[in-house]
Amino acid sequence: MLVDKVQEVFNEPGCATNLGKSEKERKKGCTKALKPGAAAGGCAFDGAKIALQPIADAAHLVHGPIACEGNSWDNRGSKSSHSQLYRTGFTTDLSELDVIHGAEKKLFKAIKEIVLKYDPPAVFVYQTCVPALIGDDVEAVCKFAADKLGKPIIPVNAPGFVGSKNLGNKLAGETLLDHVIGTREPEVTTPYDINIIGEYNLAGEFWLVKPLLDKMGVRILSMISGDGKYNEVATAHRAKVNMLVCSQALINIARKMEERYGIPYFEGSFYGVSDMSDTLRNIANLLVERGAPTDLITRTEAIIREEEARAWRRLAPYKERLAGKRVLLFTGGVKSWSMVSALEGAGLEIIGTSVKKSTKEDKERIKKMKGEEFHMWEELKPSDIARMLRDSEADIMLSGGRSQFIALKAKVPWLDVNQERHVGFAGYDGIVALVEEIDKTLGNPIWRQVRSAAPWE
Amino acid sequence: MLVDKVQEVFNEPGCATNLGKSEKERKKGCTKALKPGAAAGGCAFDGAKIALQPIADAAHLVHGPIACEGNSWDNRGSKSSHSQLYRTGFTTDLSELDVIHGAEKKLFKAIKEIVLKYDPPAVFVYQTCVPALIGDDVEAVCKFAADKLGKPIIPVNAPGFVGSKNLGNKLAGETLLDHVIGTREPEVTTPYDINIIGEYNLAGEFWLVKPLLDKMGVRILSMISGDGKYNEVATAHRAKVNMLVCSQALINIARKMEERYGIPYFEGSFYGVSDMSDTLRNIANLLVERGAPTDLITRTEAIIREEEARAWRRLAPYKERLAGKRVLLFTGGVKSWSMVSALEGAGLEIIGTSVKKSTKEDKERIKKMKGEEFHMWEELKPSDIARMLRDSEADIMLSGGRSQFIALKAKVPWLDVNQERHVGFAGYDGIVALVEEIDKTLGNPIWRQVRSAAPWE
Amino acid sequence: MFKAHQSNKAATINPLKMSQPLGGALALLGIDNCLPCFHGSQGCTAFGLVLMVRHFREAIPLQTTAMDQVQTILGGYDNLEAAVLTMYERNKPEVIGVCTTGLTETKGEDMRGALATFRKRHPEVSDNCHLVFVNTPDFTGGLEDGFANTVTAIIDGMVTPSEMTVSNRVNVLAGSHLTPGDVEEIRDLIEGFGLTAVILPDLSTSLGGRQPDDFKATTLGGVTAKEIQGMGASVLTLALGEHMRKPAEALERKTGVPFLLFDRLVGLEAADRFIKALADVSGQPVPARVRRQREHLVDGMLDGHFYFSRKRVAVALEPDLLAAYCGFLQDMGCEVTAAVAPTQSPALEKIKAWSLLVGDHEDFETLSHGSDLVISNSHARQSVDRLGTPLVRAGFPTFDRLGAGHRVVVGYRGTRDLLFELGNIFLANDHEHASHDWKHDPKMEDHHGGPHAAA
Amino acid sequence: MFKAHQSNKAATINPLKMSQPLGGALALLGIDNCLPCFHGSQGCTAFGLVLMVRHFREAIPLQTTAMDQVQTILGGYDNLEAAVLTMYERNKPEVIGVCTTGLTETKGEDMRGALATFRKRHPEVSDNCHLVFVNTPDFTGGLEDGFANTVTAIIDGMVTPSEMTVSNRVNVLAGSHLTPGDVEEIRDLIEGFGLTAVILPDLSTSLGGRQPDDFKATTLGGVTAKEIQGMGASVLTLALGEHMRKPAEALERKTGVPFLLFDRLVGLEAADRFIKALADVSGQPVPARVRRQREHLVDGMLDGHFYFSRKRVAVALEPDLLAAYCGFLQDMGCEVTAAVAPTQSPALEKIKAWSLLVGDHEDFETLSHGSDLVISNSHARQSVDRLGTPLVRAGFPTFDRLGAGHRVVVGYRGTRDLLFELGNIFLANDHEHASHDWKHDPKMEDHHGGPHAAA
Repeated sequence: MLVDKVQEVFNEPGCATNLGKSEKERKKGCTKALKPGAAAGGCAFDGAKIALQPIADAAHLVHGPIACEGNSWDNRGSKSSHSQLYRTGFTTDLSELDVIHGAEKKLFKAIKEIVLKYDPPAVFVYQTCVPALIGDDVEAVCKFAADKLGKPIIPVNAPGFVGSKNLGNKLAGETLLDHVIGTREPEVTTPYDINIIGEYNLAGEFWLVKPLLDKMGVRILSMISGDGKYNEVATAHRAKVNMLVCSQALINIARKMEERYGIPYFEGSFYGVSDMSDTLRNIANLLVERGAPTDLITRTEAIIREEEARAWRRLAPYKERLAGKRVLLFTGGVKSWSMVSALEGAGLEIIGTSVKKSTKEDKERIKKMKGEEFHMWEELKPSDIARMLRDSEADIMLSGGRSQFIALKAKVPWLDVNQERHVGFAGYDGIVALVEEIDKTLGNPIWRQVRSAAPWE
Repeated sequence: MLVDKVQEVFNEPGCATNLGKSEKERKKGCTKALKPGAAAGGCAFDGAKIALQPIADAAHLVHGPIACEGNSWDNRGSKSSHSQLYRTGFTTDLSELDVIHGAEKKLFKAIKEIVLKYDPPAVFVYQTCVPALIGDDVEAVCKFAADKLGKPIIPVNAPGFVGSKNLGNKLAGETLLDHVIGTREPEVTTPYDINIIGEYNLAGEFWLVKPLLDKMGVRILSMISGDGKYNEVATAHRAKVNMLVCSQALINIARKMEERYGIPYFEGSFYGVSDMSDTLRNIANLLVERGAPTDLITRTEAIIREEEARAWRRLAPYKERLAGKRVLLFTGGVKSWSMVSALEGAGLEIIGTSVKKSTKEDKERIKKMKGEEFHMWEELKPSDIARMLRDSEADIMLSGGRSQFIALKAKVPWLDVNQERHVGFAGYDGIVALVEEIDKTLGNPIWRQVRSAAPWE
Repeated sequence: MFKAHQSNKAATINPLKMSQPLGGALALLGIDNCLPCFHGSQGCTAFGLVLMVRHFREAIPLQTTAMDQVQTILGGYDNLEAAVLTMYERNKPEVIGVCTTGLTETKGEDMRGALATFRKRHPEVSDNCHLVFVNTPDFTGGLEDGFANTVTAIIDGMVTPSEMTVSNRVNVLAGSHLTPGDVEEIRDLIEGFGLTAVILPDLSTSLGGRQPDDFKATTLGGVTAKEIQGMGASVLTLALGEHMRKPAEALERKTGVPFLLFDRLVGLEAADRFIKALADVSGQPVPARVRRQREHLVDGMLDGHFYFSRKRVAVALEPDLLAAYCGFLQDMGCEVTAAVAPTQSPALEKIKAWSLLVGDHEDFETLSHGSDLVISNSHARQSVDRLGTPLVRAGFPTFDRLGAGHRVVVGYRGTRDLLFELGNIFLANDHEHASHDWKHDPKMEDHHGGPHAAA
Repeated sequence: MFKAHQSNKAATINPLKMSQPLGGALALLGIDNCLPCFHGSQGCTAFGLVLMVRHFREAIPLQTTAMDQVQTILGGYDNLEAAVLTMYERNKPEVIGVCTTGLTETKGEDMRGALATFRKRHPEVSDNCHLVFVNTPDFTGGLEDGFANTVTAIIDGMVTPSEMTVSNRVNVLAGSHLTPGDVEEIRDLIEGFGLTAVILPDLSTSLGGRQPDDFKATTLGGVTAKEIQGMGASVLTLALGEHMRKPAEALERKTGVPFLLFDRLVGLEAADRFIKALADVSGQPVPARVRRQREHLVDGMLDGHFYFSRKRVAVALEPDLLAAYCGFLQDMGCEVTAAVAPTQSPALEKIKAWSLLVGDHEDFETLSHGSDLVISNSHARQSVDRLGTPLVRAGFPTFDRLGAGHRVVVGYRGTRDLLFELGNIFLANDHEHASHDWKHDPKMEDHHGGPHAAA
């Protein structure tokens, strides 16, 4: 059954990468074969949890030995404006005895304890490698528990060894499609209802965008999943429009919701002035297409005019100082192009971007923006980056926390653009914040000091 | 003029020490001649400021070079429940030019700045040695400023070199008598109005007593001076009864108020169960004598019964552990006996008490309590204390912060009973707190550790 | 054997425990030019890696055998072999250490057999690179156990008996409760007696913040393979932490070097024992600066004890670090309200606390109510937010503060700094009562002279 | 000469300045078996004594000539003589230091003349005890000046020119901005190069927390009179702090020993200069542990700089300490919003700040609005309560925390610890935005890209 689900995900027609593949290639699946001793990256369980855990009022229970939750909980920057339950780490912490005798009973007991203590609207139960190996039937236990406890108890069947983080994201999407979306009706609906899919509200950055939607009069029916509420996700099928933020991660949700419920979707970005404006425009246009009054468009354009003017005015002082500064972008997915456009708007020069986790469509976009000559690295090894930085090919690297020390040890400025950062970069305010962060880091006087050799050398 | 005032203070008939002296001795004054190179203790300015600064809503301006205020501000634990202005340090910070040319104008300017910025109900202006030497007429400046600014500006003429801290206390009392008390009328008076004189509310400990007075129905017309308000002190002459807390420091206020306004006073202590009860009783009896309804006495006795029972119950667990523990009391004044009685109530043994700053009456009290054999040290040198402690004659020393290191360096427990402590010892709750502090310190396991020599010795 | 009471819930909530292989990796990171690897899914490595990067703020070399579902069912040797070959070819480390995970242990992985097979098939690798294979299943023990098992495996696999003795050399088995900063301080103390120390593992020279000239995919700094091999020539082994007892015994068995075990180095008397041992083994007088440090600590205890007496402190840490903190708090007159460990250990037997428990952060939060201070890893930030209690971050992981690796609490100086740190928190919170604190409140009775005060 | 802008108020409000004699006493407290004394009213001594006891948490020997009104008018020599005789008879110190006060200076006190007279009248004392008489009027300068003047007077009065040179010995003139802990760290660094140091004054051995066997009314520990006398035999003087320039010049004049001045020892490049000088004078390589400390500091700067960039910090301290902190903050990319000193000094010239002022805590409070952090002595607690800004306590007096004397900010290690301390405050306050922070707020414009950010 898990095998079928994995194959289904591999066939995902909404996935640009898949569309570029032959039938045979597609069968092999998205995940590249990993090279033992030279691999990096998260597993499918990691991916599933990243996608679902931001649903903040649900309990997220990891069925596995301590490594899966004990080594990983409390490590991401998704923020919630309501319940903080998602920050609580739940696990069955399997012991040797559990491994020998099976842990289905323990799992049920754990679910029950959680429901009694915390009374969440739902419990997501994550399968992991060890119980999958010993044959614990998580789906059956969840069904039993749901019946007994009268709550949605949702199995997330994405044990680490089935594949990559990316696959896990998609399996999480399937979980929502199969078990959550469409299971409740909203109390009211409006012509302005949208879902935001694939936005995780890192550093609370969606709160830089939401006031603009409020001003437009757009209502967010559900967030999937940053700052999300379980019962709102359950009503997502009644939205008029879906916005998909990260192009690859949860594409299956958007596409299947279109298929099942006829909800159109578009892919958008909150990063950079013009992309942000395009996103607001798209929301307004699609809502109007689906029957919202047309003055929404006028209102939206007015907001865009005002916000853009304000943003450019605020960016102006930085532009001069940052002109010609060279950025190495080492991230993936939508950020590989959305950040490019955002940064170039502020006068920075992008020397290249990694596209390891980017889709074919992402890459096309970059080509359209930057031309064929532009560096797009499929595989950029740490040692290569280190060399580039030591050779002063870039003034600053933008990446995630794990790769920061490649830059810092080379004494090159670095900025976190991934999940551990504490500054929001979304929306018009966010791009100003991003540019300010870059300016602050580039302007810091430590660089000259740390680059000088000890005076006795 | 200052000379007259000093002499007047020396003649104070309310002062038990003076009463024990011959006419000739009295002329010489209270202050013992200091031995250069072997003296310790504060000056008259210090004493005046200690007594007046707890009037919390007034500004306290020190006219002198930086040493007088710069080295000493923000160093006492009097607490205020209202204005915190008394914690602000004001000084004219005299420069060499001021010393050469005189600083009366600067003083006036300083007063004016303070009045404009902080609008206090009054400014106390403290004369110090240097401007006294150069002939700055602080009294004239204050009078001029009071006229110009329409506020009480009160000269406190107690420069350091006229004598000891104790003399300074009394000069502060004279200042209040001459310039403050009787200058305003209270809005209402009641038969239950009292003043508390000589309580500085260290560590906020008077707030352990006040709820009991509230319960009795006693109104505090003015606090002189802990947690005091200037305008209340100005109405103090309308109280029915004065309670004098520290027997020596502000005796002149109590006596002269009796003389001038016919207000009877008694000396009382808030330390220890029975002394606390006596104090409440005295207040009630004197108020009834002055016309308050007699049920005040019944009410008071009920409170005493309840509070004493509660206190003894709470002290019981400590009594057993502390039985026979020997205390060296190195303090002065009223604490030399009030602490004895408080501590013996909790089962501790007092091996002796210093009486350097105690009055004759204080000493009589001790004799009555403890007999002639009891150690009363007039002059206890640090080296003597150190010897006693090293010879294990005491299990703990109670004193002020300055002498703490005599005990600590001898590896003997010590407890602060003076102005820098952070725990209130007044009232029924306070005695429990005191005993708990002693128990905590004696029971701390560090003593064995710090007394062991290094293993290589 | 002593067993602490164990929380009996089916759901572990806010885990305190981390996995064995993580401890194994930590031990391997203290060896120079080494590449640690987890034998499991790539996710096992990714989680461990991120956690260590966040704590140490350093690049962490850690590889994976990248097991997938099919390979797991078929058996993991092929991936293990492939991984070791790749790591060797790409990075030419001197030491490769492989720790199993839950995934590979579920099927059962004979690491001894695997090592023998690999040696036979790839002498070109095993002749040029030390291989350490360790069983560290996720589903038994925790970080401290994985660390201890790996140190034992390193000793078993690398140390050789020695004919000769170097008279001024000592071995140090530095447990996982010691930060790089602690290890630095310990070496400093040892060298003050004219001794040299072989420290296994030596995190101070690998994870203290090296500035490499070039990018390196293996560890940079740490004890060298050659030094480890020569540990048999030392005159004495100083085993630091109860969990270093087994490795110390293994080392003694193999080389005859006797050991002294120091369950903690925090606290006056604990530091005294250590310094005394150094004086004894070296025959040297205690250096003047160490004597001064002792005086300063005594002075700090005298000055600071006021603020510690009967303060209520809740501590949740790995066992040996837990024992060290609880012991010090006890030395200073605190009441340890709750001592919570993630796993069982003989170290727990010495702890005196109102509640001693093997449990998780949820248990800890419940037991911490009413405490004046909480000491635990960064995960406790969630509970102290709810409790309103100050948190001192200690142990692993500390990911939301700078300098976790440089925290020093050992020796006289480390103890004194810890004393001031905790004392100042107590002092700051004791300070400045306001009038509303003093309302006549019958509940005060519980505060002063309550059952615990009288206990 | 450079003059910083000076507050022009008649009323000094919440003084930052302390008096010259206090600085004088501080310098004398770093000499072994010494008894300092104030020539003034007993109150002058009592205030100074209490302040130092509260800061150092140590018994402080400090006497008084106990001047009263009549004696002051008649002239103070008699009391001065009586005080010195009494101190000598009772306590047999090796050094007696007398500082004048405002009281005795108002009449004018010829301390040179008094010393000559005393020597003539009491050779039985002056032959057996070094006497240092210094003019330190309360109404000019402040603590730092009193300290510098007294160190100069000690040099003038006690040091003798030397015929021979001790090749591995250096002098250190340790300014009042250095804590006992700083001095300890500095000696440690110097000794690491095989040098010995004569440190004047040496607070590290007198005020670090000695545990005497018996009660002593004089200082216990510190540089000895004999060591001071022999300073002429050193090869170099390291003058630490701008205010040690004059004493260093006096020493050079008297003995020919050249000096190097280090305006600060906080910060990477500042520490580099110092270590380079030690390497040069000793001819020794930089010890491995110091090299590691440098790497660790560089690492700390890389890890920590994120939290420092453009943070707004307000600092009020004595001039040399102010310059050290402001310099370090600047090194790390902070904006110094306000730098306030109690007195003028050439050290102020190097400070870059939005506002640089000679003023008091009231001025400082006004200038600190909107800062992310305040660094000052304990008196600033009142203003930060009103401002709601975190306070790092530094300098003198720090009376409401333990360990003021053990704070170390010099050298690579001290700088790194300071970096972590400040960085963690910034980090803790940056952390965890909540939804209400992100309201669409036009005022944000002032925050991001405001005039200062663009400056």
